[in-house]
Amino acid sequence: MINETLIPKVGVITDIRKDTPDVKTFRVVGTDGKKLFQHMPGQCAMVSIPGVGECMFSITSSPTNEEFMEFSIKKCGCVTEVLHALEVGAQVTVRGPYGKNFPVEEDFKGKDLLFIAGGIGLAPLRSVINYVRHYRANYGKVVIVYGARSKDDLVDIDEIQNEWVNEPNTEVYLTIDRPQDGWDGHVGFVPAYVKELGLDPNMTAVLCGPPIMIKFTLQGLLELGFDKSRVYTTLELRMKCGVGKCGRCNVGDKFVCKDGPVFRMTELDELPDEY
Amino acid sequence: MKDVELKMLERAKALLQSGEVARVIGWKKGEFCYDPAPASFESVEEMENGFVYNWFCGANLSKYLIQMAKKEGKTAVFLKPCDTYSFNQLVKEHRINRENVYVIAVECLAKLDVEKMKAKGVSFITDVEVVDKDVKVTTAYGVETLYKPDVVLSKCAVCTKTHQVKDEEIILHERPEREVNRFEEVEKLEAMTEDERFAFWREQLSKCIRCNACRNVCPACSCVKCVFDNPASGIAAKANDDKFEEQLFHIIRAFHVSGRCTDCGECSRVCPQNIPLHLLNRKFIKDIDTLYGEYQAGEESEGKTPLTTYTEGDTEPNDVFNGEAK
Amino acid sequence: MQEVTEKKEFTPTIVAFCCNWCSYAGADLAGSSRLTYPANVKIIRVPCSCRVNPMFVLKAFQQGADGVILCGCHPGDCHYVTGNYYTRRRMALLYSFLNYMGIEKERTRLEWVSAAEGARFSAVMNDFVKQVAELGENKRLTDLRVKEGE
Amino acid sequence: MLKIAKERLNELYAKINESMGLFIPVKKAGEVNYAVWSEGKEVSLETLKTVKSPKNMFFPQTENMMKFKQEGKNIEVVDVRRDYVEEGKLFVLFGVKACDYKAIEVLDKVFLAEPIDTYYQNRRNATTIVTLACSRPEESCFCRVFDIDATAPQGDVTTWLDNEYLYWQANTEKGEALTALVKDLLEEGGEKEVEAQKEATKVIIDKLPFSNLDLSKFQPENLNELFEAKEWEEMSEACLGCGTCTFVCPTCQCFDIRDFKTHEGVIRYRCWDSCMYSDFTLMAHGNSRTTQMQRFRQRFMHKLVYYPSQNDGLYSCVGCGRCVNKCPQNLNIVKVIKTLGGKDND
Repeated sequence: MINETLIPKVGVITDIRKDTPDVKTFRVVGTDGKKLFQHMPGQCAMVSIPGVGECMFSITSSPTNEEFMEFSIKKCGCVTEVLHALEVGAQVTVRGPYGKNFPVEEDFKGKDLLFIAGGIGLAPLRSVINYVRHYRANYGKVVIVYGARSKDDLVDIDEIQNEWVNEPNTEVYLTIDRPQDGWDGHVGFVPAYVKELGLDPNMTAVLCGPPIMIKFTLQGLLELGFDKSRVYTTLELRMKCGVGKCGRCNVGDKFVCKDGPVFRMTELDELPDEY
Repeated sequence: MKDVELKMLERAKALLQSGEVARVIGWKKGEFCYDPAPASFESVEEMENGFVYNWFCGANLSKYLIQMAKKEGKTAVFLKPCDTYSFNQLVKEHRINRENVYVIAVECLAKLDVEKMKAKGVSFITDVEVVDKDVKVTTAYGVETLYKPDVVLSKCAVCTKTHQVKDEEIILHERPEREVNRFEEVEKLEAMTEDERFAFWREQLSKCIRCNACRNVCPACSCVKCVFDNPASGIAAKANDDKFEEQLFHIIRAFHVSGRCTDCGECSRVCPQNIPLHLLNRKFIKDIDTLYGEYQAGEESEGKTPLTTYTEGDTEPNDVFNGEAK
Repeated sequence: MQEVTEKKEFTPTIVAFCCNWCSYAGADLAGSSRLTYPANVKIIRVPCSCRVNPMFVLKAFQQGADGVILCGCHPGDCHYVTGNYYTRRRMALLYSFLNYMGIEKERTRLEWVSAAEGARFSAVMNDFVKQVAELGENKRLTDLRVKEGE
Repeated sequence: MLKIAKERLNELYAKINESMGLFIPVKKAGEVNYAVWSEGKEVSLETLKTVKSPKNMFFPQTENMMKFKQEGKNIEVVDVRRDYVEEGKLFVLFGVKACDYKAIEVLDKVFLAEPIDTYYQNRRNATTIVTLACSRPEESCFCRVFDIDATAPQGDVTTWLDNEYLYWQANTEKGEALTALVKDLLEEGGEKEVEAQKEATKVIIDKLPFSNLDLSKFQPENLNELFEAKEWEEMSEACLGCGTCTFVCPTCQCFDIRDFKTHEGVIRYRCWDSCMYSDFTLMAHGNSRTTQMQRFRQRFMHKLVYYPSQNDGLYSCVGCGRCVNKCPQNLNIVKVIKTLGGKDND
């Protein structure tokens, strides 16, 4: 009998990193110690704890990492609550990869790239940023704008401050919503910061974060002269099957699990406003 | 029936025109003569274009008031005798603000069940006319006459209800007085052996497709979040994966509405598999009547229900089987 | 003959919901007085018999109980003054209703057991277990999935 | 053309049942649904519409997908799928009407698209479908709108029923194999009777009130215009948010995946779900459809616009009319088509 995508593989959690008060990054490998499956930046996987439930998460680690996969997960529902209570060595089930990836090998190639993330929105972007770093010569200038509620809510701050900022031809801008002791960086919301920075509108932009942030940041980008056809974002809806059959994440003629989660802004314009 | 409809239309239009009410809840014409749908009307034009009151207006409109009566302005509603009990019960449970509603009590000489008519073999119905106890059905295959008591909704078959609340009434034909025992079917089941009863319910409930129509239509099921939709309850489910879940759903639902169920019969009317769900609720009603004194939910819009009160000399649960509830 | 032996071997699973203030103390007293009751009675302590939602009773059956018994303070003695009066009405209706659905009436019971009635607790449990054992396994109100693989 | 006398149908069922599982409309507690045939069951081929559609046979309302055994921290995934063809366990689905047969085609496009749903495929491959032509369509039928010929359904075998005979015509290899199995019970003849029945039924279909619904407006290019239509509010006003329409619908295919804890481990099963339910799109941090209007709109937009634009214009409605008959408050797809469909609907 042919393989059934709905039947998951067993994964072992080999490392848990506490990024922020409510975000943990889980490192997962197969029971044989090897990476469970290959993926591309932006793709997702279904992680489940049998008896609790199954949820779609974006794969945070870069495909170029041959050893393991990582998921940065925010505690906000039934499944994530139980996930956060797990310890290293615990087993979960994983199936995937699902969805369309960022066009890193097509549209992104040779371009200057702008990554804008808010809060946990960094999770899907980390995968693509690290992919770009790995094949650095294929891409132009990289600008990263990342904001969170406070400095404690910045996910992966170590990697950003120790590695990303040192990359050649790369600019990193961090911001937090409100002033805070021990923070001497920029303070303010991402959309305003983006406008302040006066970014080059010829860059290809990737946006990820809460819907309200995406809405206003996009407005800002358009004001700066960005073209919608070169702005990408990711959508998130309730999913169960991951392969466009259960009907849950259907918006217009698209299924977010299958046709997304990565969408070009011009594609979103054609969809009914229901996401 | 046409005369009643015209009178209703006239009154509703007057109320809308005078600005006394902002909207009227009634029934709207469907595709056939037998499928009117509940609807709200906000203007005279809307009323003239679509309003209908006929032999098939069985739907209980009281539950819609939970949402509608929250809107700006007063809402007028047409309530049949059985619907007024649900209305009172909802007022009692603070789901509806009585002051926001203008109740027009309308006559009802029983409503017809098109599924029962179709089960008698008529199909491709183009017209239905009722004269006394004859239901004359015109179909593309010919004309047939059915006996009305055979094809009324099950809730109407044993109805002796009268309007419990009204701001005005539209009653052009008096309903003849009659003696019926609404517990007859329950008694039949009680007279069976345990095995027979189990087999009866097993067969009926095995048809359940868990569409939740009975729950969603039920005026007593007015919880904002139902226990069956709440993952934390441990019994949330979308389908009956096991026969146990069929039983569980209906037992819990019947229990949750016990003492509050007005026997409006909507559950049985809407069931796509025609499970006689009213027989579940009626058992509770009958037991309450026998054990704690006659009680009809919805007769009043305040006071306690049998399950929120007690007396010191209540029957012991173990004694219920010794014939006291039967 | 063989049938009879099989029946005798059946030990029913009994769930007993016991009110914290009377019946649970009664069970304690039974224990400390060395009065025995069968080990297959699983006691679930509840703050008041009134805490027992009808759903608990059904859940117990779902999870494999063959009989469910509810024990509370004697009417008039409720720690919360009136809780058990409500219990009495609720369970009277529930038990009657379950029987109406064809569930054997011997599978459900309600008893009032005070903290001083250790002997009575033991007697009640022994009697109920015997009653359910005679009836056999609960097949009418149980979830087959739960028992899968057993 | 072959035929078998009506009173010998039980012999036919018994013969099929000797070597294959037989699913057929059976009356139970007053309602007719597809069920496993066995001697003594009350078969009702005459019933125009079973309450549930035969989709239940390929896509059951609940279906166990896998089991998990847990020991300490270890999880073992147990595949519980069955390849019926390999096991030699075959089925016959008997008496499928033209609309329901078309609905299976609609489901195929979902479940047999890559990645193939093997649960569905295993059942589908193991089943021979015997269709039955309609001879007494009723007012809620509108299959002709979707170019379905109720008088000559496709399928592995097509049958026609009149007062005396069941007429039999094999269309495919599977159908031929089934015919070979029961050939001793069949006799030659019936062409004339079948032709006469087809003609007579077509006359009725012409007269059906919904036979000429205009779907011209439901085109992918009108997606956003239809989505924004102000009429949705009014059309959905009486909607109870129950799942009746979705569960009786032969093409609705949304499902939920859930876990159930047993004494031994966990069963993961899937079950039908309904986009009409308030928690269908509920996530931990929000719900993309918060009103019943949005959920109502989703169901009909999916059937009439979204699905066709994904599947070369094939509508995800087959005009069976079950929702017309079963909606507790008499809302249905016909009202939507009439309101939004096109100018020829008046």
